[in-house]
Amino acid sequence: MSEPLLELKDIKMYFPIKEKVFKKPVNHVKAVNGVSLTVRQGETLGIVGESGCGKSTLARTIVGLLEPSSGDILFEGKSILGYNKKQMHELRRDIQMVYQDPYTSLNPRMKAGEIIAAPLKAFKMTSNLNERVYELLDLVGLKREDAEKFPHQFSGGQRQRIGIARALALNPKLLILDEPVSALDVSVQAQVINLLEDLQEELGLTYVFIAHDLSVIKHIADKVAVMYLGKVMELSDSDTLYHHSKHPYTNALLSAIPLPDPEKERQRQRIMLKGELPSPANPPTGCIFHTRCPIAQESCKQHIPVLEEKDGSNPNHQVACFYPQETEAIVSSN
Amino acid sequence: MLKKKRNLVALSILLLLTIATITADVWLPVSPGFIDAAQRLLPPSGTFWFGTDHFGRDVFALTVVAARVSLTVGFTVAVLATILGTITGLIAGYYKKADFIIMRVIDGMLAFPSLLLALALVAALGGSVTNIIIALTFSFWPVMTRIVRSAVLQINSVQYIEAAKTSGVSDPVVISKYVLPNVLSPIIVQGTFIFAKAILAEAALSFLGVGVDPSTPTWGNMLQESQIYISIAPWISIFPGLAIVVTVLALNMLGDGLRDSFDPHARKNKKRKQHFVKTKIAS
Amino acid sequence: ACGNQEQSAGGAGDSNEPAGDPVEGGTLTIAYPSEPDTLDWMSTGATPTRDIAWHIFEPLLALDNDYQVQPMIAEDFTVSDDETLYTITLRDDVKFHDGSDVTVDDVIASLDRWRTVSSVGKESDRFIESVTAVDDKTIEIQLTEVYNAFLSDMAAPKNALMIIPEEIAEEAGEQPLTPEQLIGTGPYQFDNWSRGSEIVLTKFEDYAARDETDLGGLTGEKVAYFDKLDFQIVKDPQVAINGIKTDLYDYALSIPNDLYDVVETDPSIDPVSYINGYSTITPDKSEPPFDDIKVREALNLALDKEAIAEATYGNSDFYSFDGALFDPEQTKLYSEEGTENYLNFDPEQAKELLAESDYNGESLKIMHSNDSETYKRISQIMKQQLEEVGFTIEIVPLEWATYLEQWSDPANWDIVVVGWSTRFSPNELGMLVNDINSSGWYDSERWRGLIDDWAVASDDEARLDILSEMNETVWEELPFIKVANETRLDIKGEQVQLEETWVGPRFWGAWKNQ
Amino acid sequence: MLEIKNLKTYIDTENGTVKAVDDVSFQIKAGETICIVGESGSGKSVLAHSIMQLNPSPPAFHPEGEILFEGKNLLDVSEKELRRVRGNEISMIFQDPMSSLNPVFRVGDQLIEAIRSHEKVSKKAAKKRALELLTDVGIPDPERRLHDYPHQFSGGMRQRVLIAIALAGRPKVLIADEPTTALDVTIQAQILELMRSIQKKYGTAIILITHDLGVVAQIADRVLVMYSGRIVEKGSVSDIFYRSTMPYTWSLLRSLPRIDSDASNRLIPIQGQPSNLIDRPKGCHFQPRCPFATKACLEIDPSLTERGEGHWAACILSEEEFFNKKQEFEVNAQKGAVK
Amino acid sequence: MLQYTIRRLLSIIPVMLVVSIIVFMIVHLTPGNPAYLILGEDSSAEAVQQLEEQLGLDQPIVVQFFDWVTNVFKGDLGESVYSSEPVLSIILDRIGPTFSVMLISMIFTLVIAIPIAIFVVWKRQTVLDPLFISASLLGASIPEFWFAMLLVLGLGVSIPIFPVAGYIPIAEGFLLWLHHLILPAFVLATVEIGLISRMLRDGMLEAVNQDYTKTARAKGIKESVVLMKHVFANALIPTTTVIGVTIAGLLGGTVIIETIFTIPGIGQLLIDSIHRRDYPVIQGVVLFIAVIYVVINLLVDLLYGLLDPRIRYD
Ligand SMILES: Nc1ncnc2c1ncn2[C@@H]1O[C@H](COP(=O)(O)OP(=O)(O)OP(=O)(O)O)[C@@H](O)[C@H]1O
Ligand SMILES: Nc1ncnc2c1ncn2[C@@H]1O[C@H](COP(=O)(O)OP(=O)(O)OP(=O)(O)O)[C@@H](O)[C@H]1O
Ligand SMILES: [Mg+2]
Ligand SMILES: [Mg+2]
Repeated sequence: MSEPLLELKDIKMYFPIKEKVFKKPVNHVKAVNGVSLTVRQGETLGIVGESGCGKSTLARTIVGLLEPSSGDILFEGKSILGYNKKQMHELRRDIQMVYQDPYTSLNPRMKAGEIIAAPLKAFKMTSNLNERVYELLDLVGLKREDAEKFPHQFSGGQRQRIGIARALALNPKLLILDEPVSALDVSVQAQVINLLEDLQEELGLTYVFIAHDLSVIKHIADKVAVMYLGKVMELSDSDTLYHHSKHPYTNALLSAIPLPDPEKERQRQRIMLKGELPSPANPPTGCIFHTRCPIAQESCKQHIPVLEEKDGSNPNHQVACFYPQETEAIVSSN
Repeated sequence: MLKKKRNLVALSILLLLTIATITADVWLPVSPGFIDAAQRLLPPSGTFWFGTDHFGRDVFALTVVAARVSLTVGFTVAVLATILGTITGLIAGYYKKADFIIMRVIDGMLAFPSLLLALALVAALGGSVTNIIIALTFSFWPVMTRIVRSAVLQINSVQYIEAAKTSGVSDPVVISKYVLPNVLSPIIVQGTFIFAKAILAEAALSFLGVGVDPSTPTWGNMLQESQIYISIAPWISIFPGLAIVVTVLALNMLGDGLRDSFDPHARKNKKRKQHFVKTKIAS
Repeated sequence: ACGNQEQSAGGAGDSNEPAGDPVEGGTLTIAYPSEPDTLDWMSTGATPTRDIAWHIFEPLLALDNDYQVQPMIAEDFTVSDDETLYTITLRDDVKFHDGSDVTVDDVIASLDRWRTVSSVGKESDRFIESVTAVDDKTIEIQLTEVYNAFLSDMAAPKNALMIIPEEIAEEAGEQPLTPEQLIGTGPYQFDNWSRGSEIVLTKFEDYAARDETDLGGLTGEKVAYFDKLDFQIVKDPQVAINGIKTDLYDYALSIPNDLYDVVETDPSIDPVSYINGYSTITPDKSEPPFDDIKVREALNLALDKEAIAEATYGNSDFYSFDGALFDPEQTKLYSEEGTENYLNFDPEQAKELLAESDYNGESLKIMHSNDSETYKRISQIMKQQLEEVGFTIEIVPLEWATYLEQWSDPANWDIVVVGWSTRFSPNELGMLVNDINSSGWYDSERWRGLIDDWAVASDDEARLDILSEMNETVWEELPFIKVANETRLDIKGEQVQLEETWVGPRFWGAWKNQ
Repeated sequence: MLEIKNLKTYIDTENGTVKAVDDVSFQIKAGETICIVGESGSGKSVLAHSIMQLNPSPPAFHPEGEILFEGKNLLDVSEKELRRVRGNEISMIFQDPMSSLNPVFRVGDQLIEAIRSHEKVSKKAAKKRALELLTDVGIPDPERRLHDYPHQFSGGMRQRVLIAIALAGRPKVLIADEPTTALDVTIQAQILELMRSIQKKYGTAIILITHDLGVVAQIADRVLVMYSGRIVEKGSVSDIFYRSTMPYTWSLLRSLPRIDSDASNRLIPIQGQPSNLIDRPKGCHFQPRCPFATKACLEIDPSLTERGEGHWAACILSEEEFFNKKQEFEVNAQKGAVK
Repeated sequence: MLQYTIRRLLSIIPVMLVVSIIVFMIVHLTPGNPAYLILGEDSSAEAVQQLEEQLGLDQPIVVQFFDWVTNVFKGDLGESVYSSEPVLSIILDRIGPTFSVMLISMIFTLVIAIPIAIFVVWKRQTVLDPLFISASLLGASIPEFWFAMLLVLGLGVSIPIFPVAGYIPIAEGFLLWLHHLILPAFVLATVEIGLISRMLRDGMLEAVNQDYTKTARAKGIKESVVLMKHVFANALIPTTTVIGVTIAGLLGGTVIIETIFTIPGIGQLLIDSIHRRDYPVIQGVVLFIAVIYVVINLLVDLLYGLLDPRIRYD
């Protein structure tokens, strides 16, 4: 097993709820509330979870756009939080991010070539700049002429490729992908996923891949973390998770995935979650999921379950639940 | 197409005016300031297209020459206020820490009647074009700051700015290459607006007796001096008045055009953008 | 109209004889173009102060319609044979607006204040030895030497010797009177002053009029027909005209002459005109180039006063060319002699003179206060004319407050354009009288000698000689250059009946027909 | 109940006329659910808007076609009549729940407005009905929620409010344009469940537009596949999923990552660029991207032909040819390995 | 909300301080001196000096500034150099007319601008729209004193419907008051009508394409109601901002109108005091304007909360 590249240690990210400068925060949005994860060299960590559960926040924390309220981030064994401006700048070579929205993440007034060249210029790697840009375009399957086009002249999938080329420009070790395909139409989505897989193979990249779509995650991730309200509920390698998920939330998620197959789909049993997603400003006491959990007990309201392995057989499968239970695998092994 | 034609018309008007006023000394038959009491208050005629004023000066020549100061004031004020306002606005919008201080100063400036400044400067240093420009710049600058700042705040959290930051692009570059080009549209619109307002403000200052030295013709002081003749010799005020109106209209048209032409794909982009952004409008 | 000079606005005077029987009551609303700083007629010579204040205050002596000194608060006055002792008796029944009677103490206190705060009073002060109350109706003023201008000084309508209660005179000292201190003896009393908006005077019911009929000018019988005089501050002449047309105002002052045609053709408006002094061009004589009389001569020769006047005043009914120091109407002060240089206009000679001088085309500053359209215009035309003979000119229009400050330093200017309102004695000739520091730095033995002569001149004839000499001095030494006599244009609604006098806006004896 | 005949919706733009909907026909019966799928920009939303006459016009116009609702052509009826139909007979849920509620008005007021725009009822009665509707769509504590503003609602709740608004007039047809795209799967499931129960209760016909083939599989009776402003295939849900005879539909299905199969196969995207609705390719519009394209495809613009009971496809290939090509392609794909 | 308001009000202090320093500097560094002005051209140097002492102008400027600031904190703005009236009462006397003109002109502006904007948005695809834009620009590009003159000549003199000048306090009769304010208010309004109707139009055009507007239409509501209710309500935020800035701007910017219509307002007061170098009054007026400005902006911000429930301050 390869070395851990990125380690998150009990990351918390609280946003004070305040409107104006003078105000003392009354409360906090606990967007990320104690997340510990490890990503190894060359693997893909998938993160899934409900909208607003803190996935993007976590990603932004990793790339240094946000300073976590507490916790530590180790990259190649070194804590990066105390980094000064210069060290941070150096770190950016190694950690890059690809954004969800292929349109808004590209400056509409810069040509594709300029966009891709920007990080190179920022690191003064300007020798052979053009060559490098062409090489990158080539790598993501775009043509040289494309360097002269503006973002709006590309299709969604192509734009996302530009974003990926930009992220790859500095030869990063780690790529954070925040819902890189959610905005794309299924056929385009397929293009991008293929590209990412090829690149990982060729360049040995490490991915943190955030998505709503569990099918996509299943397809691309080696390891999956399921988040709910700022916490990781279940963490496991991908196969195990899709076949032997234990957390009631994961179970509900999996059961809610509509399958593109009318016959199977119409026979399925779903776990319907009751209630609404609680506010991250006032998360429920005890197990944060108890308000919607179909199997919640009285004790779940008082005690907070920790993320730990429940099944001796698989040390890579951790669950934060007092009553883990495996549901019928939705993925028939055929 | 129609729009393009409009821009062309606006541009030609302004160019024509600029060229006419710059070269006025060459082609005007008489020196525009030439006082000839015998020709006082003549109505428009073949010789004097716009009539003559109380000094017997040719109103046409004066109107043309007056464009010099008026356009200079308008242009300089617009450029200065735009540059200063853009710089302060960018800084305030981009750096949260600087925001409070800059905005309090700007609020103070905004709350400060520009008239007082103009009066003070003119009182202290005389009604020179420079002083008028300084006073007007001070009064238009904070407005520009506010506008730029609000545009920057809106764009700050847009992903391509974050993307640039995470790519290691330095702040000055982010500000100049990512933020600025994307807030240019309100800047251009406001800039042309300032140009127009400055021309009017110069006129207003002249009206209050603190404008440019009366021996230098400007549209403003022409209007001011002519106001008592409004009922007996309306032409003295109508023509500079019209000149202001036409210039301002042309400028605004040009400003709109400039904004559109700056981003030739504005319409298309906008649609696409909306399409993708929609799902992200959170509460 | 009474004694209007011939040049006065053609025909305007004829229509302005009061018509019909006086009507009592009502309010007269006056559009006044600028707000006075104070209504203390003694401490300032400013026209706005004067125009309003003389309805409230009265001087001991005053000028009548023929510019003759007549008693006002005084019952009568006599001058001793050696011409140094002045005895003045007071009228019995004169009351202040606060109800108290006017006593000798009030008069002496007012005189004392006048001697310290009034520019004219200060001039007289040099000659006053003592002021004593002989009895409660009589005072005696002993002069140190013969000073023949003393009576006209006391009667001067500028920085006037107005009579105020003793306490107020002492309390105010050198400071201008505050609104509460505006207690006079005039036919109207101060009621209220909304700054920036209006000054309201009301009829003083206990007013003790003199017995004789109205003598014109500022003395004689005064009758207040109106209950109220409302001086509204209306800065814009166009507004004033519109206001008269629509009956918003009854009377408006200082209408631009160019609008005379508008006024004349409108039956609802009557023009009123009277002399208003003249504008002057004053070089700074303490420094080059104008310390050189040749350059000053060149200046005078370069100026085409007729062209200046035409472009400045427009309608030729409103100006007249006259180089004298006083107005032709002021018969006892008027002499044409010695003004031959006045209309000399010879650019060629000016050029020659300039060439002979040390002036080398350096830029000269014409300074003027920007609140006057007249100065503005004169400066501009002057610039054109001067540049034609080889001067280089820069015009510096300044706001009044700044102007006042700049004015006292010769470094700030080379020429100022400034107007002189009608003066009533050589002692009032502003910058020619006071110390050389405030005269455009006119330092002339000859002129000072003439002022001294004036003080002791024994009779009218001698005075006229001195005046001719003064004219000559002024036109030879060129301390300043007069442009032309100005006539001021006021307008009134047709229903307003008043008598035109040289004084200008004087609203006792005026009434409004229904 | 609703029949669309040869509908064309064109939109004038500076760059030319966008043929957003180009000769589309279909019909829907009471109680039926039709899903419309197709790539982004293929005209699905414009079609939906056309039915409601909500496309801004100009620039949109209908050079041809009929929208027959209960015998009346909605393209011809008066503005007033149209308003009666809107919301009352046919109602619509828009693509985005987050922005489809007016942020400055209370949820209750927006709902009551919808009720009162069709029924002359008192405010009180309307409020009562609003409460019922909110209860119907499963919003807890509706009494209190009436007074909230949209931003105080979660995405799922907003979507349900929109459904409540759409149901206020007890419409006969409900058009839902990607109602769940912005929601995560658990909430999506709740919403679909709700729509189904309403359909059962009122016999509403539902037109659902979605990208998510899983949703289609779950809910649709019949499916319309759109490409480049046209319907390229329509049929029952199993026709489309199992017996598709249109290369576009087939490619679309193939490009999905399947959660229900374990093979981490490489995904198979559709090659080429999405079609341009202004300047469309010659012949079959899909031809430049079609793996089975032949010379003939360049010439012929195929129209819908019947492939089975209610199953229509627009392709020159016959069912058999298509099947062969498919086989051949898969074999090639396997052979040619990864490229 | 209350807390927020208090906090915002407290933020007046830094703004005030900035304004105070600027105004004090400007006022005292400007040449000219009230003592000189009061005593006139012929005054003696001693008298001037004495008066300066009396007015405290002989002190170093820093001392003067601190004296003044201390007094301001005590609520004392000083007295006019000329009339010795307390500055505050002078300002309060003058604020009535200015507020009246502002109020009426704001009413004009809104009453005219809003229907115009709605109408233009309604007819957005027709020539009316570009026509309107040109007209609104025209309104904003006419020099106001010129326009005022023309209006007065037309509607005051030729067809005497309105008084040509003057101000009557509302206490002397509402109709009289109103009658005198119509022309000046209208002149002020023309400029603002152009600006505000255009802002509103832009905001509405933005809102008109939003999904919630479609939702409203899909309910079967009349287009006019859709525009006037749903679209309009959503265009109010930027418009309110502009109105706020405009009102604040009007305070210092009515001078010309006040001059032409002889309205004894704050603008006149300011310009007169500047000409007279009445330092305490100038400082007082500027400070007063600044306070009003901050308060108006606060009100605008609070109004945001009402106009858009998503904006909350607590
Ligand atoms: N800058 C911020 N200030 C305050 N709250 C924030 C901020 N950024 C995020 N949040 C809140 O933190 C929570 C988590 O947000 P985040 O964007 O990480 O969610 P997410 O899991 O990425 O959701 P989605 O799937 O919708 O992208 C949300 O409640 C969000 O409102
Ligand atoms: N008002 C308009 N002006 C110009 N073009 C338009 C307009 N509205 C839609 N279009 C174009 O019409 C085409 C169809 O758009 P439509 O919104 O129906 O796509 P869609 O199938 O709903 O896509 P998505 O799945 O992304 O929602 C697109 O190319 C779009 O750009
Ligand atoms: Mg996210
Ligand atoms: Mg759509």
